[in-house]
Amino acid sequence: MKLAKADKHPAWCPGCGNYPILETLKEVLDEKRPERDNLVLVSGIGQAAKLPHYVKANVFNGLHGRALPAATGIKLANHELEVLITSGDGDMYGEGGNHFIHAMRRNIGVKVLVHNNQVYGLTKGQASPTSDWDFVTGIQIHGVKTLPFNPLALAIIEDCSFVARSFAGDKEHLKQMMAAVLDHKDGFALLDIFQPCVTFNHVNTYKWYRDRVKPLPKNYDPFDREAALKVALSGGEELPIGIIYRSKRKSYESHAKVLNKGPLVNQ
Amino acid sequence: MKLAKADKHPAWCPGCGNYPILETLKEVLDEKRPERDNLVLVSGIGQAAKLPHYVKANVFNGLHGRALPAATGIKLANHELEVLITSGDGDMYGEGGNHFIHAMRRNIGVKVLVHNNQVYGLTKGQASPTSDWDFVTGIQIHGVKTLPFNPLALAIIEDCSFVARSFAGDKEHLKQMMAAVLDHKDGFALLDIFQPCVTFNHVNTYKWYRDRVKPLPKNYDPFDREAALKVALSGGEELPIGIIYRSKRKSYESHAKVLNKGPLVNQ
Amino acid sequence: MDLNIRIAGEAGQGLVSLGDILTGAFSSAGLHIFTSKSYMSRVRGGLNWYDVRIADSELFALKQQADLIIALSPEAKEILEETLSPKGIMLYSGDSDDANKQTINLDFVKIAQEVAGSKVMANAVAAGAIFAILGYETDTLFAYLKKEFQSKGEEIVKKNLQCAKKGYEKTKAKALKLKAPTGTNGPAEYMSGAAAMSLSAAVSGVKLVSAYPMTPGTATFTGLANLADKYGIIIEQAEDEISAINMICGAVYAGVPALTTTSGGGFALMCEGVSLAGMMELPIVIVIAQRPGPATGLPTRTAQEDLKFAINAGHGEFPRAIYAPGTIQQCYDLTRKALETAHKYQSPVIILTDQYLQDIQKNIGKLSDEYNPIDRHIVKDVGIDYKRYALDSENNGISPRALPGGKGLVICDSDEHDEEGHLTEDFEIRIAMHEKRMAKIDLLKNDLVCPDFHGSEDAELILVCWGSTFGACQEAAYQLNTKGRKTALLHYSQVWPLDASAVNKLLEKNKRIVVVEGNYTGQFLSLLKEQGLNGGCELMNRYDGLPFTAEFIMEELQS
Amino acid sequence: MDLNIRIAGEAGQGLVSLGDILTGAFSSAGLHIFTSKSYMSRVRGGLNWYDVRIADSELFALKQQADLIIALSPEAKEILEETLSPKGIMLYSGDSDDANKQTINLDFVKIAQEVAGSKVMANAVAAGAIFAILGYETDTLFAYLKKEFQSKGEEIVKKNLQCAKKGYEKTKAKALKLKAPTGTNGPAEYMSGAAAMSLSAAVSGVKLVSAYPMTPGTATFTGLANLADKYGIIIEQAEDEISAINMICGAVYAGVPALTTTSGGGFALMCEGVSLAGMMELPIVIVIAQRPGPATGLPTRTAQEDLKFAINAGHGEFPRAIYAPGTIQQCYDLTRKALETAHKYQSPVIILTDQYLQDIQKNIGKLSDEYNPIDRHIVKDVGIDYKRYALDSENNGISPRALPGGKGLVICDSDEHDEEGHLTEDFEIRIAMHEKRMAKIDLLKNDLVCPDFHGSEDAELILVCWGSTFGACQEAAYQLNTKGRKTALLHYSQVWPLDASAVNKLLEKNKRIVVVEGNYTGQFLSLLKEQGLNGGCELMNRYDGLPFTAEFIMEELQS
Ligand SMILES: Cc1ncc(C[n+]2csc(CCOP(=O)(O)OP(=O)(O)O)c2C)c(N)n1
Ligand SMILES: Cc1ncc(C[n+]2csc(CCOP(=O)(O)OP(=O)(O)O)c2C)c(N)n1
Ligand code: SF4
Ligand code: SF4
Ligand SMILES: [Mg+2]
Ligand SMILES: [Mg+2]
Repeated sequence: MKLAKADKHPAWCPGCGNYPILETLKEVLDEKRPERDNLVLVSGIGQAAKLPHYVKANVFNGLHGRALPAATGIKLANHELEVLITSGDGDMYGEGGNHFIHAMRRNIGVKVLVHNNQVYGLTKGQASPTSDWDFVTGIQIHGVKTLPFNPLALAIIEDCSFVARSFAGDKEHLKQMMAAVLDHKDGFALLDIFQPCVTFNHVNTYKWYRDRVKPLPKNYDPFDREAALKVALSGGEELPIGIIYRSKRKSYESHAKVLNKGPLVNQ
Repeated sequence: MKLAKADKHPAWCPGCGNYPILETLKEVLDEKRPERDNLVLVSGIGQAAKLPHYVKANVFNGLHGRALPAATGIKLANHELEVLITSGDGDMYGEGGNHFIHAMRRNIGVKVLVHNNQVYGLTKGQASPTSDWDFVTGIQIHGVKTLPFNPLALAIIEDCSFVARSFAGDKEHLKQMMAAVLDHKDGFALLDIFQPCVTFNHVNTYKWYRDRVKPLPKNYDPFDREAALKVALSGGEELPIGIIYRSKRKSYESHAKVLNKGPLVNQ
Repeated sequence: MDLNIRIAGEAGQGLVSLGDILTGAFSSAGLHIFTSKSYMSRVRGGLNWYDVRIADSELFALKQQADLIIALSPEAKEILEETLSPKGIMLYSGDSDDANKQTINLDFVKIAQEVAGSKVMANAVAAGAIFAILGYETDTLFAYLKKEFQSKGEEIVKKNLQCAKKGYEKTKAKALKLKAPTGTNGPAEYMSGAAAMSLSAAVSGVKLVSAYPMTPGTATFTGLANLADKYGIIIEQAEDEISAINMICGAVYAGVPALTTTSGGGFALMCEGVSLAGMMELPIVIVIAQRPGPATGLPTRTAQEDLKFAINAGHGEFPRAIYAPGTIQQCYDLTRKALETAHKYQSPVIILTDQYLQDIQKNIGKLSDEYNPIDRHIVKDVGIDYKRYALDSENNGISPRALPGGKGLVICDSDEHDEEGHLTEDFEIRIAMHEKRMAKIDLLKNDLVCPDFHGSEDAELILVCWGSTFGACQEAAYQLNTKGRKTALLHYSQVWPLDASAVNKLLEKNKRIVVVEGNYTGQFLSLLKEQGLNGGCELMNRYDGLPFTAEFIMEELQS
Repeated sequence: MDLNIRIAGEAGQGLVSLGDILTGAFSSAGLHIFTSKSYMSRVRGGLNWYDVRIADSELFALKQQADLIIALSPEAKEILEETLSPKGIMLYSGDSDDANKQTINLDFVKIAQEVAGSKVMANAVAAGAIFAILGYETDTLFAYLKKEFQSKGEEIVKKNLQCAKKGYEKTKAKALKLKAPTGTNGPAEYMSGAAAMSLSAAVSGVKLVSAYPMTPGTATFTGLANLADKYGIIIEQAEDEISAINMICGAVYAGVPALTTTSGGGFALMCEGVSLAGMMELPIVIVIAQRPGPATGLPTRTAQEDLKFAINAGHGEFPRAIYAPGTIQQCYDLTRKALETAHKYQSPVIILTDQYLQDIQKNIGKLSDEYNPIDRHIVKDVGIDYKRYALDSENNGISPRALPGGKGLVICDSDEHDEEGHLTEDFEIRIAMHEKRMAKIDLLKNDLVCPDFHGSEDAELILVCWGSTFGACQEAAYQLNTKGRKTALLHYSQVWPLDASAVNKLLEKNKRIVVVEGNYTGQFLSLLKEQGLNGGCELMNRYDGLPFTAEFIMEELQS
């Protein structure tokens, strides 16, 4: 039996926050990276992790939770490649949590977009590390009783070189953020994107986010770590979006003497 | 051939910072926990992780990096047991990093002592996640080029219920901290202990630590998260020790309805 | 007689609800039912189907062909047409101008909208239509709908009934009908493999389940979550599979029966933990629901590819038992057995299931839901001289297991250890401890679930199978016998330790033996060889991700 | 003739330096040397030993008994006394009032203190003493010490020579002497298994090594770190083993040969990554240095327990090749072969070594250190129509591999995928892709490293072994032949895929076959059975953590 016909459409629900993310990324790439030879999209497994298949680029769609180490290997092997990760909150902060900690310690020059829908989409609706307190699912029948993970705060205390947040429901803002990610030169860049899951998350909806997200003030200085931490730790009724933190750390690759001679793959 | 004879002595180098940690722990336990029936020492693998074998207690000496999940299982199975982990910086923050993140999100009621010698002792001297920048080893031949991991800052942003630091070279202080850990009632407690490794770490020596550690001021309020973060992120020439942060979160166990009826193991 | 109904469409079109209505209505009418699910790895779109097979006698497997296809999308119609039996009917939820006489067009959604002002009740329309095609009266359907929607209020019940009625009437008017079986003695209670396993674990006294979601293992995890309040179980979603297995290791050390559920990729991350349980002699149970690999593979399909991996997983050597249920009943029975074996022998135990077996449902009658915890084989009130790994135990050499919390300290180590449990590097103790552990292999061998032989002694052809392929083989054997070809079946529901003697006895009698399994390399066959197979067997295998069916087996036998 | 010197004491007492001095001095004197290390899992204390065996002809293995034991601690003396050969000498660094005539007391530390005012030079004293007992002149020792300490300055050299001289003179005065072999044609260059493997990987063009420290795999990791600057290698210490294997998967995707080193427990965490490499067809190489399990087991000892685990590791089915070198030379040759095979067949490849083989040293002459990278089998300058998983490749069905960075996009997926590399759930593509991957099993079978037969055709007894047991078996066979018992050896250095035909041919000739391996269950023997062994073989195994020796094999054969 041939299933190929049923196989070709993007595998997301109508209305899913992944669509605007995909569209915006395509727009930004068309503007900033018309040539795709050196672009590699890396992902793990999940709804977000399917994105690379819908973009014209080199693709490494690896294991659940393991996008970062694979991307690190790619970047070290050929640092002339631009390595962009698309990942879910479970993929990056759950299964992949240890790599998240340590890739930022390295400040390896990869760029990470996390489609943060605060739920496990592909496996049909279990809590994710970013799920809200008391969020009820088929597994968390009495609601989540763990504190949501705060990826931004962790990135800031690790002095990550670029830390931003955006919202799939605000394409304009999202586009700015993605452009900034692509413009970021040296080291690790994290963009966490609120992404409504219309099927399994009926708490954190488009409206819920829209009511809460708030762009950072114009005069906000992302190089101020203390201020950034305050922003990242603020929560509840106001969720700041924008470039929350930047540092001037040099990338991991730039410390590796061997790479002075050019990409490893050509040596 | 019988090796049993050569097998019995504690397996640490003379002068190792693990000795004062062991002695102090024994003292504190003798004072506060003369009965050991309900005490379980849990560890992974490493020099620090051998400690449970030298204390009179129940022991679960499991896999490298996996003390936390095992301890969580034990605590959930029988929350009347007091579960105390002894671990190394590699064990807890390297191999075990993901569990470290998520156990604190749970605020599971286990107590963790990390013997932080900023090096992999048992495997003979590779860098650990807390090794200093430029620390040279047989693997890191040009020195470490990753930022040291900051366990305290992570614990604080995760709102961990007890976060403290001490130094193996200051037995008095260490004893106070250990006593506070044992007195801590509800939820996760982290005590990170600077532990000189006289064999593989010739940078962070007793003297090096002694020159830098500085007890927190008397009027320091550990319930102030912002202040605590500042303390945790301060580094360089001054390393504050003491109870850096406390929160009033309730333990994970206390949210589990099933446990209202008493320990699971008796149900 | 039997009849296969296939409901097909995109994920999110509600085909599972429709299938559930049919399953419920048919089984409450005393029909024998057997259902299975086929779905893609996506939440919306694609092409999924739900087979509800009905008969007047017991059913064992799904069928490749369908007698009635309810197509909810154009692709469902187009792609699945080839699976329609020659005289089958296509009921299409749309307005195709298909000239095919075998097709009925009926826009369920439109009708529901008209009748009840709501799209959601399209399922009731469809159910009515199906009842009409099958020539059934509406009473059982109506009764079922009433019962199901009762809690939602009078109004909803009424509207559903109206929709069903409309579907029924509109379809009855058409000429196309199918001869359908009539209900006899089929029990009303039906259950899926995953649900049977969950129920068994709960009544057997599992108290902690720690897992990380992974299809198709999640079905068991969710099943247990549903039972958590009733039976007092802690359901813990771990941050990763490594955490899950180490958590259950901790939990069983502290005394509660505990298990984890996963699939191949998650199990791959658990290997070190399995080895830990082997060394510490911890009674953990791992459910692996197989799907086709390698890597992410086909995440929602079925396979039997992880057998040798499960047997050899974990570094170093240590005993383990592996069960592979073949029926819903065995899912229930062997889950208990797995927990018992783990506790009796202080060993890790694995249950191998797969997507197919997790999802199939059959009305097998009521499985006991009475709490009846297994014997944990624990020694109580030990003194201060307690030794966790005593070497001179009279209990078959198995050291008495006490729990922490009493006078006797319980010391467990992942290193080689002495009788007390403390780390040792002594060679002689190593030998004694290793031999003590490995001696359990023989104990396990003496406690095997023997393979079941189904059929007559004088059969010439024997299908040898393991795990979930049982049903398809059983049906194939039945059909072959009907055609006069004497066929029997040997089904292994314990696959490790493995005893080849049952097969050898058949070989001695010059039977033709065909090993049927869902992998490329013939893993079970190679294990039989390793275990001393004394003759040649053929291999029939499948690795496209779909389950075996009787039709597939018959065709393969012919070719 | 040969002689075994055992230096024993606590970790931290400097016995490795002393062993290194002897190894260097003896091999520069043209003696054949063979050294091995035995140590506990601790940084200080305990009981470690370092054997330096010397002979006038080639050596293949270590010996159980020692002719000269240098005991640096009372426990070393007491525990190892039983391993002293009947006429052997115990040189004890202390003041035992042991009446045993075979013992010489000499306090190296005290003498060093007296002569040079420093404890560190105790080793030079001991070396001098040893030279005296063996009846050697001091010139080679002095020459070696000069060369070694040159860089530390005149003063240090002088003091070392004084110490050595003192040790020599004090001991020469005593009556106890040993007859020692004299140097002939032994090459001066010696190397350990781990170092040979590292050098081979470096010259073969490995460009990225990512690993997490784990004994005894770390020796290779460290060896490669030592070569990193010379050959341009990135050495990455990963946060865990999962990261390590996924990093090398990424690196080989981007085009650089990459490997990881680990031991069983670390490998257990890599299983999912191995499966990924199988699915994506990535040429990764994994070095597993075995040690006794399960779990943490005996972390610094040796074993061959992970064979079947390595063969079956990873969920789903995919081909792999596994090499198991038996000698230092094979460590060098097969590391290159492993990288070549991985790249030729786009498959994961495993090298199985163990603590014993990692640590032994032998003077085998100079291994080439010339950079000579393997063929990566890469296609260049592909166009925009490039398909990573093209099905119709003329290259044995292996799809052409291009690298990202050019016009042709390189798309790899852990899900089942189509020719381009995109995720698919289509059954027919699944079958085609799976068959394409699995077809490589046959290609690998046609490219096997055949087992080596050592000995004469008319031997009656054949020892069959794999990996590091080669040396002990070789020596046992030699000794048996000397005693008139015709013995030969069949050594497998590739263990997967496995071809049993070489053994079968021997069985046909009615040879007595004994499979010798370092595990409890006889894993290699069971693999031979699985692969169609046509007769009975005996199993000789060992699982106490110590390596095989000729003495052990002879004894076992007798019993
Ligand atoms: C090792 C492993 N464990 C579990 C899974 C099953 N799995 C696939 S995606 C997923 C979580 C998806 O959640 P998230 O990363 O948040 O992505 P989303 O689908 O929400 O975009 C899980 C648990 C897997 N593929 N591999
Ligand atoms: C899975 C696994 N990987 C690696 C190891 C090897 N190993 C044992 S201890 C250790 C690190 C020890 O460092 P740390 O945790 O800092 O403890 P220390 O010895 O410094 O006290 C490692 C890598 C192991 N036992 N298991
Ligand atoms: S399940 Fe949620 S995240 Fe996945 S496609 Fe649907 S809406 Fe999007
Ligand atoms: S190696 Fe370091 S940590 Fe280990 S025992 Fe010695 S001094 Fe202590
Ligand atoms: Mg998500
Ligand atoms: Mg350490």
